[in-house]
Amino acid sequence: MASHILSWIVFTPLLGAFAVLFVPQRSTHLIKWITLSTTIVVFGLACVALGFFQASQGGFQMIERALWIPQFNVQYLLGTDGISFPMVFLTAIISLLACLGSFGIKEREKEYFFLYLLLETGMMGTFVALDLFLFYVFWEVVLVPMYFLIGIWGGPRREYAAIKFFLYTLAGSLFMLLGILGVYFAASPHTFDMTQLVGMTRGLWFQKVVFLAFFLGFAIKVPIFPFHTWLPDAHVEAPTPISVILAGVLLKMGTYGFFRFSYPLFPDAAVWFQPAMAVLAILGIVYGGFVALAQTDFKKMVAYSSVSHMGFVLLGLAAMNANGFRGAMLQMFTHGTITGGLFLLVGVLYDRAHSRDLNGFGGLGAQMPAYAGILTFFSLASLGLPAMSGFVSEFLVLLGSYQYSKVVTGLSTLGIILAATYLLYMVQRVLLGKLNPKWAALTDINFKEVLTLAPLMVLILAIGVYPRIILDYMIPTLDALLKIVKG
Amino acid sequence: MIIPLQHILIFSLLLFATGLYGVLVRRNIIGILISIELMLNAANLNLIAFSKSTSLAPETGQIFAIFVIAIAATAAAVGLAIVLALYRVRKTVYTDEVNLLKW
Amino acid sequence: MVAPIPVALIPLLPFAAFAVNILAGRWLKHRAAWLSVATSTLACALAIPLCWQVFRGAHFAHQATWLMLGEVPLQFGYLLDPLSSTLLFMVTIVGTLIQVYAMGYMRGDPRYSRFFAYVSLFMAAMLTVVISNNYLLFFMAWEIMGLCSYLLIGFYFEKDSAANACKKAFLTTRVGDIGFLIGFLTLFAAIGTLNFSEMNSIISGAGATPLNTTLLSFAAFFIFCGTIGKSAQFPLHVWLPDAMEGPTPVSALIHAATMVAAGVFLVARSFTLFAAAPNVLPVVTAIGTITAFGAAFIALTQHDIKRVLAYSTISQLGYMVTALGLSGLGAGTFHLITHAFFKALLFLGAGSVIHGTHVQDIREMGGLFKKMPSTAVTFIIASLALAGIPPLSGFWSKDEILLTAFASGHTFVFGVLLLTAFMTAFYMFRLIFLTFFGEARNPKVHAHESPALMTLPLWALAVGSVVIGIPGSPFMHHWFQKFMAHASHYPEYEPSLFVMACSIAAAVAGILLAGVVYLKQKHWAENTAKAFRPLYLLSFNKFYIDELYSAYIVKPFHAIGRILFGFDETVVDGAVNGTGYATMLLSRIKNWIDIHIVDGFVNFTGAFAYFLNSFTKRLQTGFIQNYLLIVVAAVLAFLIFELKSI
Amino acid sequence: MEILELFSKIGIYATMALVLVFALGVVALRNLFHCALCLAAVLIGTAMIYVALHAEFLAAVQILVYVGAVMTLVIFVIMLTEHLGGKTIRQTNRQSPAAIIGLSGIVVLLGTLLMKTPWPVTAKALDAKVSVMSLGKALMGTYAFPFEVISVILIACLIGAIVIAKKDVSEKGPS
Repeated sequence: MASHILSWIVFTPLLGAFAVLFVPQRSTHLIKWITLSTTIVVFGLACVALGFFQASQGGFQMIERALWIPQFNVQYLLGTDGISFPMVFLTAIISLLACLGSFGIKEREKEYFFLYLLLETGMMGTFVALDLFLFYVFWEVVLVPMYFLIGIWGGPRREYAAIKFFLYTLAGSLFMLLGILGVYFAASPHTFDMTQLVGMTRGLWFQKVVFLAFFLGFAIKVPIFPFHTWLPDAHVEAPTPISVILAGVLLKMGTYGFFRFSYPLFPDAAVWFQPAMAVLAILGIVYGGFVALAQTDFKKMVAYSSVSHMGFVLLGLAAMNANGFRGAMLQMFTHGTITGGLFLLVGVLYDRAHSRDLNGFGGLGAQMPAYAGILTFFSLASLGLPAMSGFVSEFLVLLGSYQYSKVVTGLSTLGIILAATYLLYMVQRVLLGKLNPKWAALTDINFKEVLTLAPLMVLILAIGVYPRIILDYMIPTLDALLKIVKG
Repeated sequence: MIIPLQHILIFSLLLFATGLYGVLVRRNIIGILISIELMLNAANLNLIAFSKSTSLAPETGQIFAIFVIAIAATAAAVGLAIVLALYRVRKTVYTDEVNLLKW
Repeated sequence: MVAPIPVALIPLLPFAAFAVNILAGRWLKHRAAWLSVATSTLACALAIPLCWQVFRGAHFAHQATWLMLGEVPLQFGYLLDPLSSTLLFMVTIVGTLIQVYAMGYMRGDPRYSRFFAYVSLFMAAMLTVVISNNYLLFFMAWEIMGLCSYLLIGFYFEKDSAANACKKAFLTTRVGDIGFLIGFLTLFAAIGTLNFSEMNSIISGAGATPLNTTLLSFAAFFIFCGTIGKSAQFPLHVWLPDAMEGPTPVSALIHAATMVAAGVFLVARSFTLFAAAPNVLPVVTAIGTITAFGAAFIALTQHDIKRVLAYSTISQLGYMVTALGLSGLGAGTFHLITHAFFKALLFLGAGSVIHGTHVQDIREMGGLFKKMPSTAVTFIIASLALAGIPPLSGFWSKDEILLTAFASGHTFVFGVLLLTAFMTAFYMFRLIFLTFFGEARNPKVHAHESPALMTLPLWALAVGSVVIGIPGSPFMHHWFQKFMAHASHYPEYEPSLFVMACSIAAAVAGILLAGVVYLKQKHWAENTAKAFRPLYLLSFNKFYIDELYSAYIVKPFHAIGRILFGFDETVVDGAVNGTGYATMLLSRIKNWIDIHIVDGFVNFTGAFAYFLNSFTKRLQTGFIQNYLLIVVAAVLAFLIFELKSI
Repeated sequence: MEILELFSKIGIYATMALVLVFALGVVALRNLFHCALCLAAVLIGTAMIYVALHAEFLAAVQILVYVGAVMTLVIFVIMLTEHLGGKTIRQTNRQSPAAIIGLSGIVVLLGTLLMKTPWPVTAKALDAKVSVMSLGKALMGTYAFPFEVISVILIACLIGAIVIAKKDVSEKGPS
């Protein structure tokens, strides 16, 4: 098992999914517990893999290699490093917690949990695949369950949101596929193998074109302004646990793609596009912040805050130095935990009040004290309060971007102020003020919901207080990447 | 052989033609089945005649005739059962009243 | 030199109290307060011997790597030098006393344990700020202080005014904090370290590598933005008066004695940096002077007892900032310490008055002296200290600032500060005369003296207010100034009798004028207000700064948000949907072509076949015997064909 | 001997003629019951021709199986469906002229063909005697496998016939 730990991590959810298929439709409890135990097992496997992971090593580890389609030299090639491993871990945690959050699903549980586990396989596979073809396959595998999960269990405009999400992402990934093929045919011998592709040299023009193709695929996923409009719709319409997955993991697939493919494969193009990326990052940060400020829908606000926060990841990427990379990588992880938590909290409130209208709430701080405390906690984490993980990552990103450009950094700090503004404005409208008598019957957050949130809070605090617990895993790989990019 | 082979063959040809005529023109399905029996008989007769006059292994013709009789019996049984079923469903035994295969 | 005890315990003890209180407060109830006070006292007990050692010349520092910034390790640790030990001394004592007071003041509040949890967290953060050895740790704790301030201002969050005030406080200081963040990022870019000691040695030991003065100036300026926000300096001072929505002990602890003073402390901490960036110092001085004068001017006309004190705090903070802008490190820090004592005392006294009368408007008070003697006496002592009457502590520290301004040649600044001192004395005694003397103006108010739990800290602070000025006075040969000068060098000036005389004259004049106006000639106040109506309105409405911000910053921000959201929905999303619609339209056109042309051809083929079929289908009679007949005919044909040769 | 042979020849031809007449009766009679009786006569006549061809065993089988079993079956079915079969209704369809023409063509053609074909009649074959024992040996030896297959088919068909003919229980259940 030790030698195939990554395969186990990727395919255990699939096994669970098939187990779910064999359970009668009516045994919903059994289905839920099978899914939960599967996600727990995957998390356990991720912890086991953590034991095998050598943090000091910069290259790929735990490689599994087998020939898949010999005619095209396609391999089944899995491996992990300091970039993908945190993402695998994040996926395992978020999947576990979102699964707990899914226990409230009331209709067509069998299909839901089957698709859910399929989704987890897709996500895990995306993060550990080192063969471009295999990566693309997993990347697309994620789309299908997501489409159904939004389209069937979503809100009133779910079909619109699901189709928009699907088509938009698909359009992007088609460009990526072209890029992948371009890389494949330009390589000699023709190969999809990342471990071989990284060392090869490519012409600048070719790099630029293919970089753009990859960029489109990843940018839509991140999402980077102006490709972000699928996000609010998908977030608002998706059921709570799926929003959590969407924000917690799916968005990271885009930035992960930059780290894993765009930068190592096209370092010259990356340097060439650096200013453009920085500008897009700033636009995303400021624009997302302003738009979030204008929201009256709780979920939409959090969705736009994602646009703003993912802008920081892009900013760190654009900075192209050690601190920027570390900050971006850490921001990916922390955004997953923080925004995931915020979506769970929106769900908690929505389950009780069946409303997400920020202007309709008020004074819940006295009615739901524990909920208020936790919501305040996550809001503060999201606005980058020190001693929570968001601060460390934003600080590192800003430090990195400062070394790149002072103007860009100065503008991006506007995003931090905006984050504080819209989050506190939200807190004020939801928790503070007089209690609207309409909500006098709302019950406080219950133990199970706290249980889903507590691990995230622990992670946020732990990383915020001592970021080396996670940064030490990332740094060797990121430094190696930096060497490739900077030549 | 008392009479020439050709005569027996002509006889069986006539018998066969008569049976075929019955199959072609009778409206009653039972009548058709009976006519089929006639045709089978004609065939049997041929088998026996050839085995008697030309074959080197004289048992073969007779044995195949026995097989044909057996098959004829099953055909009759199944056919008649179908007739009964049809009769029960459609209240008719006339072929021109059962024309589901029509255009 | 590593300290004999784990210094980290000093902030960690209150933090532990916070953790316990926030998690188990529901079961602890009133015991929460005991926990907070106990940890705070313990921190005090740990801190004071250490401070004593530092006062005797020791120097403690220790650090460990927290994070790698590129290749540079960022080391977190503590630094106990004269500056930080002074503040540590003040914060632990004042903080503990205020918490004791709060036990009485907050009794019966439904969120009692929550209050003490927040206060403990604040203590932890404040102590971390004081002892931190680098900008990042400083900033982190500084932000957490901001959080506590937010939580405590919004403690009575059911009131909309409190909910607005806490958000305003957080956001306003956040603006300054972002400046601070940019400041130390710039500093890091300039000298490659965030550590205070390393920064000091790099800047003062210049010459080895020429420093980028422009970058340093930028760093200093942006770091000063943090001070502007936190210490409520013009133009970011607007949050502090609103912050009075919080419980009074909080106003005393956070918004008078400690947190707002941390901004001044930041400048003092970065003193070498500011000294190396000479073109920033005039900015500091200007901001400080404007704030000192403007706030005092506003305080003249306010009616809310806590708001008067809040503007007074802003004004005094302006004094300190001015002092630092004039390179008077000793003077500024000295005033910081003395101010902490008497201003905390003033707020606690005001709290005691509010606790006793349940009103905050001074027009409804009056004649409280007899009913609340302890409160009144301590309040008057603190007011005298604030006004600068010798030999109380405020006199020595304020005199030091005036001396710095005078001796360094900034006569205009000196004049403004002197005027401010006069106004300070005036508005403080206006407050006292209206509150404690005269006759009770509102018969509904039934005042009573506060319990001993509240008056004892008052007396303790009163003693502090009297004696804390001694170390900086000629009686101890200006020991404090010399002590501070050990750490960082700044110009020292010989004491001047002229300055002292001016200071005393201004204070006494202010007190006397207030006495005349508010005890003898009561119509003077109204007449003056009528005569100088524009000025009065300007003061009463706080220079209309809130309205300006609301109209030119807050509303535009929201408007931009809405406009961009509209842009997002119509243009950006419209482009996406438009692509979708265009595709749909195209597909409809193609669909038409498909149906009528492509499919038309296919259909024609089908229809043609159908047409032919209308003949051939006749063969399909559905009548088995017919088929058989055809078979027979076929056999016949076959036979004819085969046998035609025969 | 000659006379005997002549009589037997005459007897055989007479039988043949009679069989043909009865056969016409089978296809032409209106009353189905009469048709069945004619068929029985045809079968018996054929059995007699078998005897003339020295196939006595087959003649016995013919009488037993056909006349004994199949005819009984046919007559039962006729009786089961009888009340509806009006004897007055036309029993042939409209294509009988066409059928007669076609069939006559076939008969003429095939008849000429039969008469013209030089059949390889051998004396050895004519002399061969087929005993019941040799038939039995062939059936159980050389043709054992087809024999078994036929028996399986027989069983299957009988079961099938029963299933098909059986009245559907659910059909008449509610009423």
